[in-house]
Amino acid sequence: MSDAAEIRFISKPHPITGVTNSKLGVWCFLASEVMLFGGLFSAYILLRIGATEWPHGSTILNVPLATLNTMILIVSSVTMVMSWASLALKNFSKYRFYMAITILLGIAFLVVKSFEYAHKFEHHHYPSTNNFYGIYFTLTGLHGLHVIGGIFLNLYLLLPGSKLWKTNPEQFMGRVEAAGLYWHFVDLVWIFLFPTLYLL
Amino acid sequence: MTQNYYGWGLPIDISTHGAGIDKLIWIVHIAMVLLFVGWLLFFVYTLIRFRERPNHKAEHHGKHFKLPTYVEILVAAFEVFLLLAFAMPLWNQAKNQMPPDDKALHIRVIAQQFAWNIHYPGKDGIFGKTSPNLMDSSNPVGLDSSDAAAKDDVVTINQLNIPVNTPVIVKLSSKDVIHSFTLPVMRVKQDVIPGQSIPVWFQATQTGDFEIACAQLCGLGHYRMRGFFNVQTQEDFNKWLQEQAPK
Amino acid sequence: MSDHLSPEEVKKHVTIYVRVFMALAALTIITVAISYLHLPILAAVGVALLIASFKGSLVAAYFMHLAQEKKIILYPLILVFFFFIVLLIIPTLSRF
Amino acid sequence: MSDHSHKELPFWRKYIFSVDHKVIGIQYAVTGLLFLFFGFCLVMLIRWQLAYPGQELPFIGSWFPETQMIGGIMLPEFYYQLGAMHGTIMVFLGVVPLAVGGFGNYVVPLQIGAPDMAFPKLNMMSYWLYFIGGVLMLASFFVPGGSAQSGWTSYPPLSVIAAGGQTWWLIGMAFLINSSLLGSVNFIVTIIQLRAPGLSFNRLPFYVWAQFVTALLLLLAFPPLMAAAVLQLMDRLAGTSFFIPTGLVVNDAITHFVGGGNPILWQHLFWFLAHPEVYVLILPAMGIVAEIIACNTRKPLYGYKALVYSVCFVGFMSFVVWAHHMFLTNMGTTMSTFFQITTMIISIPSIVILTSLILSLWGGSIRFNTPMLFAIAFLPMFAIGGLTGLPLGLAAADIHLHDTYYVIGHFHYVVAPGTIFALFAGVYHWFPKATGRKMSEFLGKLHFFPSLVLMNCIFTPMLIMGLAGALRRMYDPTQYAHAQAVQPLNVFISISAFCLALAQIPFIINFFYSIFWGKKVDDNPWQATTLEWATPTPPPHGNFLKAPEVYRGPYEYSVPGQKKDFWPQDMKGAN
Repeated sequence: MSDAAEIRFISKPHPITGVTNSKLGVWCFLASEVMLFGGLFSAYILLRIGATEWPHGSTILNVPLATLNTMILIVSSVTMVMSWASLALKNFSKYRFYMAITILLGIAFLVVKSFEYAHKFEHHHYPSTNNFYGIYFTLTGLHGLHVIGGIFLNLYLLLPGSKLWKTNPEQFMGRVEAAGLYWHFVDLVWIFLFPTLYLL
Repeated sequence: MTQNYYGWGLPIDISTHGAGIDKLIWIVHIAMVLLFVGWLLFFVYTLIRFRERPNHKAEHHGKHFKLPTYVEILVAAFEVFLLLAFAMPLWNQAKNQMPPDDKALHIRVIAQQFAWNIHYPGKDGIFGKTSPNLMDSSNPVGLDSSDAAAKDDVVTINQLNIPVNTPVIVKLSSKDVIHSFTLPVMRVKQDVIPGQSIPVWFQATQTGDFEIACAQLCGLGHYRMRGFFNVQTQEDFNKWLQEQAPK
Repeated sequence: MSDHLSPEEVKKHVTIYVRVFMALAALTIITVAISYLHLPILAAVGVALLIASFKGSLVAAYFMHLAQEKKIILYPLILVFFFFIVLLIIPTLSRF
Repeated sequence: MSDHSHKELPFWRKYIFSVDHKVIGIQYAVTGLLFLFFGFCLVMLIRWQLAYPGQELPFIGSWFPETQMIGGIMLPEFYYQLGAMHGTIMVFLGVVPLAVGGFGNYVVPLQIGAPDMAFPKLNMMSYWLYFIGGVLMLASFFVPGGSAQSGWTSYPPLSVIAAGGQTWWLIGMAFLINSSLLGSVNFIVTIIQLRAPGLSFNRLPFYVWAQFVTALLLLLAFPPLMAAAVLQLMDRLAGTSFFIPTGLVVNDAITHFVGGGNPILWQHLFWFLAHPEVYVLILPAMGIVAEIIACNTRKPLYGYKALVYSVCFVGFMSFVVWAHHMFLTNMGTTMSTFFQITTMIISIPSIVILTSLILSLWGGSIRFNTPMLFAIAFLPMFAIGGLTGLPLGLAAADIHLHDTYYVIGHFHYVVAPGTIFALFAGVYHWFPKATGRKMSEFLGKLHFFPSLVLMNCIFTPMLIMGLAGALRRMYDPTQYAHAQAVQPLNVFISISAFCLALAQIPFIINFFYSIFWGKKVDDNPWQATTLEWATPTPPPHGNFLKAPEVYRGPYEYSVPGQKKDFWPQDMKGAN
């Protein structure tokens, strides 16, 4: 078949825009995500300034545990970007190592989070208890779903998806970079969630 | 009898502030019709003149028109005029120029699915304390009977009576969902939002029997959330309030 | 960003990543520490959001490579940033 | 990347789980048309009740279960379900999928000379998410308590305390939102990255511009509704109080909600989506109309640049006008002034677009074929829709007109004789490309003229009713004295609506007849210039036999000194 049927700029960047399709696509997706969390942050602010009393996050949430979780996510962001850099250095085994660490850190984040949730439920603190818990569970829950999604994405790139490295390394690097952008965004959201919910 | 009040045009206006709103609606509509008819004539003329026919060819380099630019500027200027001359002053009048508290009759309206509870402060002019915990079918506004100010309060259901030529301030609140307090003849419409107390004011210029409507979908009975709105002379109103007062 | 980096450039990047990581870790500790000072609410919000924004910009600029990104990506993000601000203004609307 | 072995693909890969943008486009279009038809059926039930409240529905009344109709007489529950679902289905499942998913998918890659969308698999996923969302919405009619019944706007607290179908509505919306998210990412990337060589942004057909802006609106406006939907789901399922204020008393009993929430938050987030959504409905329609007008006047569009700037400006402004739907929610003077001004500002580019389109007719040689008839009828209909928005955008006039039939008449003029006419125009215009056969002109005209008359018979009386103060969403419109005076209009509207349904029969016959027996045509039956006509008909997988190159703007019709009156974008040298 002629090249007329080929979708261009999958692995090589567009000469004028300078980006690949997947990169532009991921950024569009992240733009949309910004608006999603923007809507929720907006809800948070409205509920908080409308509330007669609003608990200080640190008095009822576990700040040390959340600090640990922040660190976990930051480290995972570093390992994620390192896995991409390893690919840039054509070091595939190092890539697998860093990617595996990223996934493990993601899981660690969820484990810590589940301890926090369990602790709250033990004390009969549910989303319906008050609007603080409501927005806390909604925001962290939605963020947790994003982490789960990211873990599955990374697992795909670690295991079955990594076959692409042999046939089209450029495209594979593009995919890892795209997954990285998403993962960093999840980290970025947490960077804002952490002080808003736990420290203020 | 109602035939006198309502027809195919705007309903009768018996408020002191409604004339401005009506004038705005008419001016906008006259301008709209003029603009549209002019536009339509041009449109039809163009369609006929430039129809496909033998020996007629389309021009690649079309004529450049100046008129549309002027029309657009005119429309923009007209919109600015509407905003400055009508929309903004009228809104300001509705929101910020409440009649002075001591001159006005104060009424609370508490909406619920699917009725309007009207709460008059009674002779003392002070509303009794209310609480959601006390609300039931016999005490729709949750009046606290232990409060002295509540003793002479008058509560009616779906019956809003006001004296003519007296400014009235209605504080709107809702027990359950969002309703919209509508007095078509009074050019009053205001969403009633649970958790808020929203004031509206109006003053009637003639007596008569009208209605309260709910304009915001509030549940299955939304269509029958109709109340009666009677504008009476001051004497009739006083007499009526007396009759309603708790014995 | 991903197009044809020489090994030296990548290594330079890696040093930047490590530095950014240290900055993020330090800032996390600082923001937690400040929260124990129990500043007045407005100051606390200001400081916490300032630190969070700074951390966020670090992540976006270096991990997400925005610092060297192409214009085609930056322009829409500016638009999004504007709409994001509009969204955050919503809660104050009912006050005016 | 692209699958070269498409010949051996099994049926289900080729036509059901296809990744080909044309198949997906047709899937979207057919599903969208079916939903439009279904939404129209819902509204005819409503129209019966409005014209003849409390009277038995003839012929089919007894088919409905007792939860919906008793002895053929509609229950309020069912009436409000119909109302909410009519709106939802028409907007989210009918018009947008047809305009964006259908025409966008089919035409945009062809018009920019691309072999497919940038992400074909995401494209397929987008369709199937939409399909699941649609199935959930339909299924919600059969859950206990029926479907959503709090209006398509789903204002809390009513929607939070409403029956079970509301949860299905919210979950269905979540699917639709994610579907349009995938779709819009795909459109943006495709249009930016995959344009044929030479097809710069100022040579882009106006339709592609309109789709581009639409995709941006979908991308950025939908997420806040997603956030709102998540919050409302939490309110309904987890018992939170995001939209529930303190001290809610329903049916004389205190509710289990702790309170502290704010019902207006939903309205802000909802209208933050729903106002741009209006432009999502109208911009692709304008694009279709522009394409068809340029082609059938045999001359370039008037003021192409002004059109493009206007469409971008409208898109941008649509994000800052949303609160003009909320003037009556106790808005102060500052905010109302701000939103009135932005609303007036956004009317200007709309006038510019309309003016440019009508001036495009001047100096042309107008062919009155069926697509052109629908396209030019769009102009006055949209003009009425736009003009009637003016009094609603002025807060003071809105006091009287808010939530009356005036609003219904206004936005239906924009979307029904407006957008839907443009969509019909698109169906007639691009049908030969998709099937290789033309639709019948006779049946097309038999479809057009009655539809045009009846549409106006339906929506003009609504404006009169609205001025008289008749309120919307009334199960029994005769309850109020002020609405009784205009009740005869309700009867007239309903009869017109039933006739409008009959007037669609020629279209249905035409559609199916022409697929099999329509007049066979060549690749470029309208003698148009844009790239979609440069492919074989119907286009094969991969679209173009040879990657096209573009040498000129999109509307080079009747160029002096040329042999033919159209000069295709991809033609090297003179013709």
